[in-house]
Amino acid sequence: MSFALDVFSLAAIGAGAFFFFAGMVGLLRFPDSLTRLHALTKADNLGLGLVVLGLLPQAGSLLAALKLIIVWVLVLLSGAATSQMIGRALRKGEDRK
Amino acid sequence: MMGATTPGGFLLVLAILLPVGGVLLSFVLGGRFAERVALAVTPLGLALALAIAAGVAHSGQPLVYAVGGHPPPLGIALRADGISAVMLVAAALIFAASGFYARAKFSTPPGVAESRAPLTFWIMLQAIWAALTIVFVSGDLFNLYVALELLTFAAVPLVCIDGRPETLAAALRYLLFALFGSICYLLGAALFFGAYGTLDIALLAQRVHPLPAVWAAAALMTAGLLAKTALFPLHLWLPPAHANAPAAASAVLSGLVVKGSFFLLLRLWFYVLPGLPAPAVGAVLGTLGSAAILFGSVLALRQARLKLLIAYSTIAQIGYLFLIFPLASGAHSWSADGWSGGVMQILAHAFAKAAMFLAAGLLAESLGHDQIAKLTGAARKMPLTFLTLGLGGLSLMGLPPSGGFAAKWLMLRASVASGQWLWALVILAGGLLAAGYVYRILAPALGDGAVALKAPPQRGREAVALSLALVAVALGFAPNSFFDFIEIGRPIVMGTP
Amino acid sequence: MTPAVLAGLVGAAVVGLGLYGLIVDPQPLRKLLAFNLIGSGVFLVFGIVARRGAAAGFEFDPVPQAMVITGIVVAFAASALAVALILRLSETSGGVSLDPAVWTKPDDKGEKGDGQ
Amino acid sequence: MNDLLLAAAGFILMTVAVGFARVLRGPADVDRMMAAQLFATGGIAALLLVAHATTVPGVEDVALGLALLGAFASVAFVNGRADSTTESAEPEAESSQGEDRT
Amino acid sequence: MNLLPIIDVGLALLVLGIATWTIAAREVFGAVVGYVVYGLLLSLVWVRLYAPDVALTEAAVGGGVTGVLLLTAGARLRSGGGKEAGEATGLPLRVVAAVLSLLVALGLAAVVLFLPEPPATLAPEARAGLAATGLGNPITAVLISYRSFDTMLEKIVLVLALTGVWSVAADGAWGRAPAPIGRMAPDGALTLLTQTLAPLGIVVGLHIFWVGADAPGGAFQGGALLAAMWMIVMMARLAEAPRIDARWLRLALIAGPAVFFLAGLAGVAWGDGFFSYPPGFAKPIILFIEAFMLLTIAVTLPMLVAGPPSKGAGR
Repeated sequence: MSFALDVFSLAAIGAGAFFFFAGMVGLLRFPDSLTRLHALTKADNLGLGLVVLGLLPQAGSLLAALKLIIVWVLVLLSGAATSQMIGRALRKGEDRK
Repeated sequence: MMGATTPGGFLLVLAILLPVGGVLLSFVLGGRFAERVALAVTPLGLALALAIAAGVAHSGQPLVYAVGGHPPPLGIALRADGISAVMLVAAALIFAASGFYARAKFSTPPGVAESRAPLTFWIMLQAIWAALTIVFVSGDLFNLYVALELLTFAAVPLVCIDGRPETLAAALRYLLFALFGSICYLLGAALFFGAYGTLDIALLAQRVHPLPAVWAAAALMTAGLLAKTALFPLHLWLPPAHANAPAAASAVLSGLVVKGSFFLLLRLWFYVLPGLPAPAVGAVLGTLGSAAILFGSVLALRQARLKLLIAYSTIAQIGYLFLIFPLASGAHSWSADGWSGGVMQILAHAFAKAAMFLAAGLLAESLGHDQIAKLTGAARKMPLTFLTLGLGGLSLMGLPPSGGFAAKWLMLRASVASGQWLWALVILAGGLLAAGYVYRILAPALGDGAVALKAPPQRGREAVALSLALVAVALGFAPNSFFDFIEIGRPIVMGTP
Repeated sequence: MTPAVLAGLVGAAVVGLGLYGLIVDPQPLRKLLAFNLIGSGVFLVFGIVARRGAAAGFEFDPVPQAMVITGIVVAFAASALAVALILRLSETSGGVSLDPAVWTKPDDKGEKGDGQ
Repeated sequence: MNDLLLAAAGFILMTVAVGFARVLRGPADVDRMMAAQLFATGGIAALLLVAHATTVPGVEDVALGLALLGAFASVAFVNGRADSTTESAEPEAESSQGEDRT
Repeated sequence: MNLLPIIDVGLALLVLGIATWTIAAREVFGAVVGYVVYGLLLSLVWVRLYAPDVALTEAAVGGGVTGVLLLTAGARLRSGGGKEAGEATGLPLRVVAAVLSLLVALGLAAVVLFLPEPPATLAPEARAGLAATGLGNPITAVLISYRSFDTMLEKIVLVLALTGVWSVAADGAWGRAPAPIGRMAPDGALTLLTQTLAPLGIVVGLHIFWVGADAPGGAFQGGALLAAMWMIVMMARLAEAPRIDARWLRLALIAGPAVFFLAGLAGVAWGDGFFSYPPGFAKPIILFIEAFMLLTIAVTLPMLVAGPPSKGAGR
């Protein structure tokens, strides 16, 4: 059972790490800010989400698990709303030009 | 045990808590209450300072208090020895004078519940008092760091209290210098803690050895404190800051605040590190001090404005303080003279300079300017003010009878007895230069001429300034028991059993 | 290399970097940033002192760590005061300069304050 | 297990380190902000992983604090740039917002 | 194979890289972004030093709130039309500064690496005193018991800093509110974010305060997080900074040091002297003091960022 959980954890964390990698590649290689923003949002939400998911079975207590989830929710929240604001700021900037 | 509370030790906590409580109360009540609280705190603070001095004199030992019942190294110990007590009393007198003097300028105008400059002034005045009290009695280097920061945060807003751009620039420059000094000091404290696991001055004194970490810590702390004391060549911030502040604040800044960081230098080299074989340090500090005496005096001679002249004179007079390092180090027959002379110089300059800034403030208010060239004949209109400037100048020059004379005489004796002739020459040259700049103020003012006063100076405020100058003069008559008193708690220095 | 040794090296390097910025950068706001960097380096030195002091079942010596917490709060207060001065200076004189020439002759600040 | 967690943490840190190039290159401030956000998220992920592998007590709380501050900082970045949307914002665009200049 | 040292080295290089960037960046905004990221990474370093309390404080105060302070300052400088004096430093001075800084860094590194052995520590003393305080977190014990005097004075420093910040106000603006730190028009997304984030953040802040007695956390860290939440609310323009003469504000600003002050005085009556706590009641008293310090920090930090009262504000 614990072995199965470990495998699950590692798989999730590995996938999370991959999403961070993808986000980085997107941030570096995509041609303009809006598409970069798109890549970044994915990395943020999914990458950290998967890492948290992988760590959940390893959390010692219910409270620790809850905290992990809140961490993810916080990042999700800020990621979503700030990227919307950044996106809007970008569009405004482009309108002006 | 050095960290154990002695009878009367609680006075030290009270002396700190009184102005701290005053700050809090002034801040929350606001408006006119700030002034009332500050003026109520003043006599109580003076009484406490006198009580501490009496306690030290009575027991012949430092008063000690372990705060919170936690003796060092874990907790913080407060210690008041002879020089702490003397400085506390001096500070209380100067605060009382500045506070009384400032009432005319910094009372909340009628019809307003609270206004900016008065609230700031009264809060910061008490805060400087609190910070200096901690500086004088704390026995813990980190606690002293917090006190240094308190001092900075209280002093900087006073510099720019009138809000003109040049005062703001002066305040900003002062702040940056002071912060740089604090961070150097803090880094030194980190190294001391890393080496010995304590920041208690008495415990460190027992433990220090000449390790690289100790040298580095000492160098960092010294550099930081030099910047805060405005020793040449780190003096650039001082003249604009002290000359632009309102007179009551300048008196405190020039008379006391720079002495706070200097006091810590004394604590560092004479109390924490007496075990370091460091004649070179004394020579370096003495040389910088000499340069400051000559450089500051020459610049003072060239100033067109009275307050700037007095500010540059502060740089020169600070230079004298640093002669204490070569003249009072070691356990020689002459080092007691060097020590007494240095401490006397702190006191004499504090009173003389505070008196002169207050007088310069009166002058500027009555004439509407402080251009030295336009003072011709002013002494006839404001005799008391010029008497104050003259008596203060007497002490700066080091002519008898004055505290300045006693200080310079003792230092001369120590330098002759120790064969360090160079310092003697500097002391004499500095006295001549001081005579030059004091003459520049007084000579035209005593001459014939007609100046129009915008308003006659208030007698009470003139009397306050004069009384400080009289204290500076009276210090020249200090009896031997006074010099025995300031020896109380001074560590018996290196190499002696 | 232990984390404490590494942190000590980082702390020393950051102090050096901050010092360079403090000397070289003419803008007060940037000087303030550099000052904060120096501060963080100094705190790191406290940090390794604390870590070295692990004993009595603690992984660290709590006393220097507590000093760092106090120091961080004080450093922030200092930054806030400096920012207030910088902003007010720029409001009243239209430029922020620490150049002594600007404020010893306040009358011609118009030319010297923003002379570029 | 712990080694694998650490490897993942190292990988994520390396990734965000490479993303640092975006902070250096810009070109616009928004790009820098995005890179900073990636940093924050990656840093939190690495923190959680390293903490789990080395058992420092209370690290979940540190992560919570960092996540909260990450959100706070992003808002502040956008806020700090709101009056001059991009680096090359025209001066008249600023004055049109009618800011108080006292 | 042990990966940890590799990660540590990587982290160290990253921290140094970003520190270099904050110094080298051409423009203030970029430098400040770098500084905030630096603060965040530094808190990872602090975790590696077994200092989660410091990590939280560094992230919250050192990185977050200081970052916002500098960002706000940069924005206000630009909108005020004032330009920062920018005469570039000449090459000779740069070289001298670089050499000097390098020497300082090398010297400091050498000193730090060769601190005397065995390491000096107060950990055993701190451990021994812990029982009397009833606390589990030794850092809280140092801050509120062993060295409580420092902590109270540090709160006074905050009061003074705020008085100093206010003191640069124009005379006519005295008593009013600071200018808003939120510069944008109310924005749907930001409002929504704030309305969700702030309550969550307040819970997190209170949690971190509450566990501080026994685990990493405490009044500093919790208070700083609460402060961040208030600032976010101000940025979203959901609430404006209060007038500086508001009585509740003044009370909140001194609540921490005042309660600390009174408890310190009361120590004479109930314990063995100033700033001592009666045996057996230390923990509740410490928590009581910390609760007020939490309030004071949560209120002071945003007011410090908001700046002096402004004529335009304070409706």
